[in-house]
Amino acid sequence: GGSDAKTDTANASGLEKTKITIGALPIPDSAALYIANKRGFFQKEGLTVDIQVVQGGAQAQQSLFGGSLDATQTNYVSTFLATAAGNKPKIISDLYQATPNSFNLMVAKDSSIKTPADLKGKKIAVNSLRNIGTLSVTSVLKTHGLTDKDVEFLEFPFPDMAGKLEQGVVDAAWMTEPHLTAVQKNIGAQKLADTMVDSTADFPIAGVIVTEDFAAKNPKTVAAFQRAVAEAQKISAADRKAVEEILPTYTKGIDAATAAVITLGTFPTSLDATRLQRVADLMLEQGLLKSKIEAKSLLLGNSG
Amino acid sequence: MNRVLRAAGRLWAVPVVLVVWELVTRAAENLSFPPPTTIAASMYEMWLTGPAERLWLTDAALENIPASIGRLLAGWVLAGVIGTAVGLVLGRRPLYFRFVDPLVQFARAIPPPMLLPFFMALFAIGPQMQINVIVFGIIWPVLINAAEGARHIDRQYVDTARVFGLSLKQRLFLLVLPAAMPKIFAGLRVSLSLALILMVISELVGSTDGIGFQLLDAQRSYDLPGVWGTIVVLGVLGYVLNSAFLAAERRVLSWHRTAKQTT
Amino acid sequence: MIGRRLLDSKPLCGALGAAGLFCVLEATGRTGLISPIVFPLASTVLGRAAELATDADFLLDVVSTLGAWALGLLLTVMIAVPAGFVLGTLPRAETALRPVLEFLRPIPSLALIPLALALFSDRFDMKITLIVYAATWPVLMNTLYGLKDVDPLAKETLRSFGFGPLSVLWRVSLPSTAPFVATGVRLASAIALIVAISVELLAGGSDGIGVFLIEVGGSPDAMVYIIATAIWAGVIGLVTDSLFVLAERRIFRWHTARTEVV
Amino acid sequence: MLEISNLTHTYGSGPSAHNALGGIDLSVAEGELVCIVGPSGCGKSTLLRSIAGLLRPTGGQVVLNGSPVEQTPDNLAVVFQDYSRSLFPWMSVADNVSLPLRRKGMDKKRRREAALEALEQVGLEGAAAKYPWQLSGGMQQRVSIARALAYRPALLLMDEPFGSVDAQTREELEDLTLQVRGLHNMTIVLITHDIDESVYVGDRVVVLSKAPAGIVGDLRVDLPGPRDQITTREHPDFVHLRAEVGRLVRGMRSQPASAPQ
Amino acid sequence: MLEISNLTHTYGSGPSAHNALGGIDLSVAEGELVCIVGPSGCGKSTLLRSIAGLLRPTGGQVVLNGSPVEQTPDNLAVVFQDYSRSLFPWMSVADNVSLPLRRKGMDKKRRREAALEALEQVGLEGAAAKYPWQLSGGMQQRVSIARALAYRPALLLMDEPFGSVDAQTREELEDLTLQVRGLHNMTIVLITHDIDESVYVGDRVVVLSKAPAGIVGDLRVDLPGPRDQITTREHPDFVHLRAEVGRLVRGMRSQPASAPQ
Ligand SMILES: Nc1ncnc2c1ncn2[C@@H]1O[C@H](COP(=O)(O)OP(=O)(O)OP(=O)(O)O)[C@@H](O)[C@H]1O
Ligand SMILES: Nc1ncnc2c1ncn2[C@@H]1O[C@H](COP(=O)(O)OP(=O)(O)OP(=O)(O)O)[C@@H](O)[C@H]1O
Ligand SMILES: O=C([O-])O
Ligand SMILES: [Mg+2]
Ligand SMILES: [Mg+2]
Repeated sequence: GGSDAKTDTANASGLEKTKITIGALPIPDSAALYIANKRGFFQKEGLTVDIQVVQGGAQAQQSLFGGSLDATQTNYVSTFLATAAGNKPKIISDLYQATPNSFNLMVAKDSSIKTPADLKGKKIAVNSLRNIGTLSVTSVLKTHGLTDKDVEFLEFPFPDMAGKLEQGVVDAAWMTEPHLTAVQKNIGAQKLADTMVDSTADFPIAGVIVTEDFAAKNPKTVAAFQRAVAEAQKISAADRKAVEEILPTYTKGIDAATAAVITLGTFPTSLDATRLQRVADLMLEQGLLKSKIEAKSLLLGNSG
Repeated sequence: MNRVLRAAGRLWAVPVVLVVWELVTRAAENLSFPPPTTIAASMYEMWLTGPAERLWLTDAALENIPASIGRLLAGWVLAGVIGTAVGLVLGRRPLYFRFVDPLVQFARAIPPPMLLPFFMALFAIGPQMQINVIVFGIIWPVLINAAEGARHIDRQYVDTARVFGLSLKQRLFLLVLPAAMPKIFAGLRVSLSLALILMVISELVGSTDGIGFQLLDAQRSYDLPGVWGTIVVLGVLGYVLNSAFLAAERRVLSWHRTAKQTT
Repeated sequence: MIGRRLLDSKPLCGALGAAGLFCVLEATGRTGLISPIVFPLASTVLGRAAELATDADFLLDVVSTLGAWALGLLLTVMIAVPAGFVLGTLPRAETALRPVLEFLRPIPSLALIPLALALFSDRFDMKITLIVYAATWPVLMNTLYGLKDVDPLAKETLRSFGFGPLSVLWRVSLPSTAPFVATGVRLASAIALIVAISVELLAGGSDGIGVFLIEVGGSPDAMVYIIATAIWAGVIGLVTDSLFVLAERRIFRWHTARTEVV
Repeated sequence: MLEISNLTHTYGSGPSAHNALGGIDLSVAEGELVCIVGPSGCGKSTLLRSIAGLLRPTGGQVVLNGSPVEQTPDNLAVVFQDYSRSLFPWMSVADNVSLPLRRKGMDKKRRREAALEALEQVGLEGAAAKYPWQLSGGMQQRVSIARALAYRPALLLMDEPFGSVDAQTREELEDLTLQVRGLHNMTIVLITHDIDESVYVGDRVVVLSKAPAGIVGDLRVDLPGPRDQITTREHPDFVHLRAEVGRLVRGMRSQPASAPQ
Repeated sequence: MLEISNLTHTYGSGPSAHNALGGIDLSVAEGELVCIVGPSGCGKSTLLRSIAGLLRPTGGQVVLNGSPVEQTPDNLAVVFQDYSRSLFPWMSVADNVSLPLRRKGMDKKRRREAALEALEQVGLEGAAAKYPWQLSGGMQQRVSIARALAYRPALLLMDEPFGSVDAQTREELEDLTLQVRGLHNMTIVLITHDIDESVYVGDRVVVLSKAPAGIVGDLRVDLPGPRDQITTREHPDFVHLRAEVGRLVRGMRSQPASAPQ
């Protein structure tokens, strides 16, 4: 369970709540959370953080609103979608940001598709419909004179995509690490396009959210949490080795050798409303949002 | 007229549940639990705002609902036929049973979502794969019940058939099948509902149409009334299918019902 | 003669059947009928499954899932069997509740997970609730059909001695329905395992087979892990089912002795 | 004790309806043993099931000790024609016999004693621990007789209770029934196909006609008691009555049912 | 035709084992009608089930027409003691009777005719369209007799086939059996508790002792044919034989089983 009534009140450091349950995905994005936990940054702030593995941002948000999580890692597209649906999340820490070649569109070894313009009428695998994948691929399509109506998006888990490319079930697949490296090695798949360029260059990917209610009731706890994560983000940003070390401890899929070769995103050390606003604006432009959302309203100190 | 009234009388619990649900959800104001009226509005929006000449059905309705029902029925019929046939053979033939039963018990404990990759490998994607997933996921209740039913036929019946030298085929159709029928029907009924579940599961990966796909789409868009609306459609579909099933069962098992009647 | 006796051994026959299936799958992979990229080789999967058996994390996950499975199944029996008897013996209750039940029954437990996530603040409670929800139906259905199968003369015998409806229920309907219920519980057992794993997979958490699956989900060879885990799920199902059958044989000797194929 | 008036029963409805009982009037005094004979399929079991309250007749009424039978009356035992289906396969023979004794508030030990005694009386002392399906047909029938006798009901209904046993066992069971009846003042209605038996055990023999069943004969058996398998059966009244019953049963098989009493 | 040698059967094992057949030697010639009598529970049905190949005896063997019975032999019919459970409740009475005739390669129409004829012979012309559970006990028993007779088997095994019908129907069924046997040259083994019946219908009467069953008497019945319910039963040989069989059955109930022939 998330909240523990007994520890909610009075304690040495004056925190409203010292035990936090947070959801995290076993992917590079959440490295800082594990680093903070392992190196005692949370403990230093008087926090005990229980990291629960979650399967995806959407489910994690449901658990957050349902109360079984106090905070969770999530991607920003999901966060804005949830906000549009009437939920009130607050983003408290930024975790991950795209770099060149961290999210690529791949095609099979001997594919006849040479440029994104060839994708007209083709099938493209993404890990989740109506999310970062479709958003970034659509931007790429746009720069090549196509729209999302010209292709068909199919939802597959990342690990299945190699097989789908091999079988010809899909013509292209939008993938991230460590699958990008693996698919090139295993089936000789080719990069068709980097999807994090132009309007999606340095795109914000994931952060930590809590509910508005939680943030209002536990300001000191949130601040303590933010400090600990910021410290860990600094380490992640500066020291790739630190990330390579932590990855195998919380993902069964990425061993030390893989961690050493994959392309990682960057780990921003501050939350910036302007950067986040790019996500919301792109979503609005592509019709994922019906009306404009101010990213600032999702940060602390602003009420939506 | 009388029958209509009686049917209406039997459905009294439905409005009661609906009203309570409406009141509770309105009071709770939880976004994840929209009131039934909101769900109904969303369902109307999703499926019934099409052109009049198509009976107001939307593209979404015409694309998703018939496709799903087709796959569901195909899967259920196949599972019913195969499950009954294999179950009866396993029930009457201890040797085959010994070979296959462990595999059956093994296979039915595997969560179908985990087997999606296997079926996708065999059948790529599309209706064929989906139907296979449905069959694999729902065949077990029919198979196990048919096997149990066939195994536990009153020995006096079996002896009678042996004594009069009934052929294998005759024993199968005139003895084993009717005697196991009550259990087979129990299994078919469970399977029918499971078929809906498997239909949804099979449409969650690599799919472009179907009620399950629409559910996924609503989830991905954070459209909770839409999620609920799809679930309601599943419930209604299940109810209709089950009523049809019961009507068929009453015909087929009429001897059983009357023979086992007490006064 | 010896061959015959060997074929009487259930474990041996089962092993032969499994070995046969293994060979077929391995051959389809080796001959390229199904590319190992699309679906891993049977031997690769089996190797991984063997590794998992010595993986302490995985074993803890298995124990956690089994705990939820057992509790869920127990609650299911405690709820579904009495409910089946109430519905089966009180036709009025049955007709009143049937529309609601028949409406609820086909709603996929998996589709309810997102809603359950928003409702429960405790994952374990949610897991148990969804297990009970999904596993109830086969037990309930089999109980209802079993009640219809009770020999009316057996009931009349007790009634003639002046026993009331409750006694008839307890002393005739219950024992003669029990084999039907047992079949229902065997069906429910596999469903409970499936739901437990699926809920863990969709809802996450700190342990459980499904959480293990999330953890390996980031791996490029996640499919090998998933199939290997599926094998363990199957083995668990096989073992628990054998235990149920063993228990059934002991408890329902009166049933099998009169009917079973010899 | 038992008053049956104008009892009719029709199975089913529409063109396939079958009129089994065509207006039966019968009264049985307390402590009496009435035998019912009649052609196969005439409606004897139907009549018995109506008395037991197991069947709601479509017309007429059954009054027991002054109150109409709506439900199964208290203190009743039935030996069913289809005895094998009336034994519970999941219970041992002893448990089957002692089961109804729970109604009498007996404790476990006394129930068991009573069951073993009854089993001994029907010649099944060795079968107590067995299950019904491990017994021969005749043995099963005797178990169901033992169950009824051990219960010591005020009213005992028996539907061809001695049909599956050999001649000597049959005689012993007839005598056992008479003896238990005498000791515990039971009222007994016994259906039988054996005309000799009906005269030997009955105080009265009621003859039913072909379907729809009506009463075509109601003969009082005034044989000197206590009855004895050798002397009673040699008694001139016995020989006369048995011929009379035989004539009535035979006559009724070919003649349409009219009910002169 | 039928040779049974040193047949033994033990149910179960260990301390609860029951030795039902204690070494039976019996041969039945083609066309013969052998009646088997013996105390209830002695092992008659067990013997019959061994002949029918429904039970694998624990010792000895049954040879039919020169080949040992391993499975159910061809061209066999059985009237089971528990007749009600040998009729299929999901089939009408006519379908139950015509069911085995499929084996004879008859077409549907002829099967139906044969079934209706057999039903008429047992006095059930009106019951063809009914279901077994709509019939009285005696009617069900007659359906199972009709089924066996319609089949015209080479070997007919009957286990107390006339136990649930009234005296006159019983006599008619006895005569029907004799008549069908004569027309179609069947070999019949018939188990009965009615000693008169065994002498009346049998060419031979075999008396079994108490468990474990052994043969304590094998009497040839040399009564002048054709038999007739009145004259045959008055024949001095009949009276004598019946007393003899009675003595053997009674004797064997108190005496331990030894098998002097
Ligand atoms: N399935 C069984 N398991 C154990 N014992 C059995 C079984 N079937 C029969 N027996 C025993 O075998 C003995 C002979 O039974 P069988 O049915 O052959 O008797 P029977 O001569 O036909 O008697 P009846 O005239 O009462 O029908 C009986 O003592 C019975 O208890
Ligand atoms: N459930 C039923 N449905 C329809 N008809 C029935 C039903 N039960 C009995 N009958 C009919 O009612 C008539 C009387 O049946 P019942 O069992 O009372 O006869 P019975 O006198 O006991 O005959 P028997 O001596 O053969 O046992 C029969 O003709 C039978 O076909
Ligand atoms: O064993 C049977 O096939 O009936
Ligand atoms: Mg009767
Ligand atoms: Mg017998």
